[in-house]
Amino acid sequence: MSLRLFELMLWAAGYTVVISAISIVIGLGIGLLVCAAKLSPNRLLSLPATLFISFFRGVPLLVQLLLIYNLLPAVGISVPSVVAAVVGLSLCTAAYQAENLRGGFNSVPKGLLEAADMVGLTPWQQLKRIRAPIAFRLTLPALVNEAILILKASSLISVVGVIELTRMAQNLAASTYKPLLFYSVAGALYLVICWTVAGGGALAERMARVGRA
Amino acid sequence: MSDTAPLAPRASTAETPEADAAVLVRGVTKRFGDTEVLAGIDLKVPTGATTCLIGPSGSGKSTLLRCIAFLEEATTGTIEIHGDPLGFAEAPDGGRTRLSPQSIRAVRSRIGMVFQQFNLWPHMTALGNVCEALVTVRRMRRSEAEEHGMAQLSRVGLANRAKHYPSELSGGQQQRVAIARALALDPEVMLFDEPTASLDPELTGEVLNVMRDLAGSGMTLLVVTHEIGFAATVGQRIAFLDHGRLLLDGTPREVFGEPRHPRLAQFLETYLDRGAAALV
Amino acid sequence: MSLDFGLMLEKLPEILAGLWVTIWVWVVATALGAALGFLVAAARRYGPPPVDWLLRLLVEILRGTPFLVQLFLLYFGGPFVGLRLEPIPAGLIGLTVYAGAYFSEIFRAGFDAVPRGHVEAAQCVGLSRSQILRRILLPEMTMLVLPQCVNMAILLIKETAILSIITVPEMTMVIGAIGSQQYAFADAMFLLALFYWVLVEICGLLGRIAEARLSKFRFAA
Amino acid sequence: MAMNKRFLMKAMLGLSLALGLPLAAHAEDTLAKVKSAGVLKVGTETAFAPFDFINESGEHAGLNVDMFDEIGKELGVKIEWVTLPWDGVLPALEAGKFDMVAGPATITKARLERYRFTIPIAEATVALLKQAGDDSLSKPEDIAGKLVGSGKATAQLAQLQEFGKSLKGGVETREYVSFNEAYADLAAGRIVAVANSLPNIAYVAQQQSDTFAVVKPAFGQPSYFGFIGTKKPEDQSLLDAVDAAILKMKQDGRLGKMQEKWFGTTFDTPDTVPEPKV
Repeated sequence: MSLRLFELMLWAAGYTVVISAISIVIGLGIGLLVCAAKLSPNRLLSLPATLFISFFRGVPLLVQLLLIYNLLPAVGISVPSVVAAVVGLSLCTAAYQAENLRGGFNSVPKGLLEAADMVGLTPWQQLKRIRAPIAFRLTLPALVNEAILILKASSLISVVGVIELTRMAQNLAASTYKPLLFYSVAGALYLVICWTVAGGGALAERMARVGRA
Repeated sequence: MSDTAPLAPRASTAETPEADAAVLVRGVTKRFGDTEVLAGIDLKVPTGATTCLIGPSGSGKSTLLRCIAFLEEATTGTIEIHGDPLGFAEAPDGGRTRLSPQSIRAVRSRIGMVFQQFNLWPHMTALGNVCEALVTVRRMRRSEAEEHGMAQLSRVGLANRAKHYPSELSGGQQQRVAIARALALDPEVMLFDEPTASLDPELTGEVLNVMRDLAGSGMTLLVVTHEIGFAATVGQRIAFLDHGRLLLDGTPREVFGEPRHPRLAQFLETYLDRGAAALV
Repeated sequence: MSLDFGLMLEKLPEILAGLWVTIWVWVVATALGAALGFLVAAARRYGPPPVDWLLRLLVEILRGTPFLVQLFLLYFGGPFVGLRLEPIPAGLIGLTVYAGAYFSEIFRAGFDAVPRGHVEAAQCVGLSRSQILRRILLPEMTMLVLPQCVNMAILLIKETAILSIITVPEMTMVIGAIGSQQYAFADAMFLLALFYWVLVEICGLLGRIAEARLSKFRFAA
Repeated sequence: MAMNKRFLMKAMLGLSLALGLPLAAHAEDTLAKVKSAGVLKVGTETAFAPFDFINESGEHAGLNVDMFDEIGKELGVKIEWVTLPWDGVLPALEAGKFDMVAGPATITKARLERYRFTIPIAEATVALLKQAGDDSLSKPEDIAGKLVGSGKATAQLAQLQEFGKSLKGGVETREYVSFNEAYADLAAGRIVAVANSLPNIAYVAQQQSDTFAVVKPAFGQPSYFGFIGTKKPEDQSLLDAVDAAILKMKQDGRLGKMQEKWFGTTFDTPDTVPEPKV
């Protein structure tokens, strides 16, 4: 493989990382909102949240991406390829992150909140000072896992016209007739990325634990 | 430590001939890394009697019991069950040789073990827990095993709970099922590792009663316990462990009677209901 | 956009054939993947350290790369090293191995989650290693990890859509092709979304029923 | 189903209103829009050598790239490429993701009902590509009862299936996301032939003469390739302008030179969209 082609693969890997990272962050934001809606006692909020989670976890990303790319314009929302990809990945990961967050919030021991109640913290203070930090620590491993899943799921966004790592490998495999080489290189690059994220996640977990007894 | 180390066991163990020992512990030490948990234990558990192993937390009494059951491997020393070595045999050169897994299983199946955490298998009913080894190890027919199992459950007063899953039983009931499970294999020795320590106080009675019945029937029991009252009234021998050493070994009267060993007195003061020893 | 599912109804036999391929490939890959995962987890637990390291490396590679890339490598790269698989076998093997890696991690955590005392109790009544594995660890673990296994099965339903890329005639392939022939793109996408959604919800429902059934085996407090 | 459909429509309507977006896009003239933006967006698939492909240095190359460079010069705009899998290109055109499609696509009756084609740029008659040295395949009819690959959602696939019906024992087809995968599978021996247009397979056979060979003659009806646009009224001015540009290139010899460069031959194509035979 010439240096030029390897550069192209690296560039595409960078694209994969950037798009995934943006999607994870946006997805976390949406996930928080959906989680809040789902935990709400108001059914007008919790029901749509349940439907949202069910739909985006129940339909393959491939199909979601095509729906966003090709069918939203029919109602006047036309988005370019990259935006469609980010929206698709964000919504998909938001559904999973909402569930992770809900699990995290629910596993904060009730007694801690009762203790906070007894010393006079307001509900908002309880959320900010007790629930959210603990829930965050509890969901951190799931968040790292989700980041890795999205990095890998981004291999599908070429169906809406984004040339990322997998697509680049596919293109170069076809033009050079060396599928073994290019798919292996793509696999190795994914490994480097995913292992880096996993390692960073482990580090973050250890740092988050410092505050613990 | 230094103030107590020179003291040898006060009561002589020589009064029990070795042939009568259900469990014979010889020179057992146990180290976890740099920590010495057992510092050379020699103990004879007499046949047909109840021996209670007491001592402060971290004194090594549970580790000793687990070494006897071969759940932990002693770093040095040997264990014999009615004269048969468990895990390691003494080699002619004075060292040890490891015995085969088959031999370990065979000797160990002559011991019944009851755990602090019950350790019932959650996917089997009470009867299923009791019958498991009868069917898979003793190769009994299912119907025969169930008949035998029901008899064991009756013995602990739980025949009417045979079809219940562990999660449907109270802690005391679970521990009684665990006792029935151990009894089912007709063990020569029953080991109890703090059997009431994870029970609510009002549930300890039912378990202690079952154990009292077993002791009364002439079975050999070795009980690690914090229930000094039980030890004093049911135990025929008391062994007191402190910092991995066997400080005292004798009858309740010898051990609890005056003058008390200073470490035992301190233990009774610090860890326990001060009135308990008065029961003696 | 006009939705007219009449067009799709005419092609019902083809659609059902695609649905059938999706379902059987999914069921077989999930079952074999779970079995493979169990073997890998057991080998890592009981095998010598080098086996553990090697399997761990393989598992991490499979979990660290997209299924699509693995599938491309197997299907299009395979012939270059003398491995020429037809689409369905390639898809089945690819999906099974991919699933096996994830299942092995689920089971590994499951092994660790079974309290040590339950194994010790079994040792004390004389069960052999293999008896303990079969009679105690496997059933206890299964109920501990059932929710994760259901999640994995759901992920795998969706991964089967990727097999269309190596020409496996499953649901995405068939409905997509009909959509293209009839210029009924929107109908095809909606239909696909609906089919997968229903499949996933059914799988989730079965999982919840199974969990409820097993709830009485839960550990006592 | 009907309820679900209504629900989704309502949901989308709600979403669109919430975002304050107009439901019906304002029908601005596309040519004017393209010229004012200075950019012509062209959708295509990059697995269709020698029209659109990724060359060995990883660049998008081919006849389409050269032609649209010239069309861009004629219109005074830059070209922006959007590349998708082929089965996603036409849906995306309908969804307004780009102004037109390069492709090119075979001009067929069915497609003409739905889309507008530019004037032909090359021949599209379908033939078979086989493994070099495969003596069992000497004429198109030899594929009877065998497994042949083609591209998903392509006119070439439709013609292969049509041809198969005329053969005793029929022909089994396998549909690939792109022709590149089909060629790879032919090389791997999973299929006996690939059905694609003559200019494409002639190029592939010439590039890899050790691996592939063309089965002569072509089995398909004579047909032509053209670029595709929609039939929306606002798009017609743009497609007229592109037609004019192609015609000009044809007359001043630029198109002939490009055909020579990419196919090693020139095609005699009509100056208007002909009545398709397929």
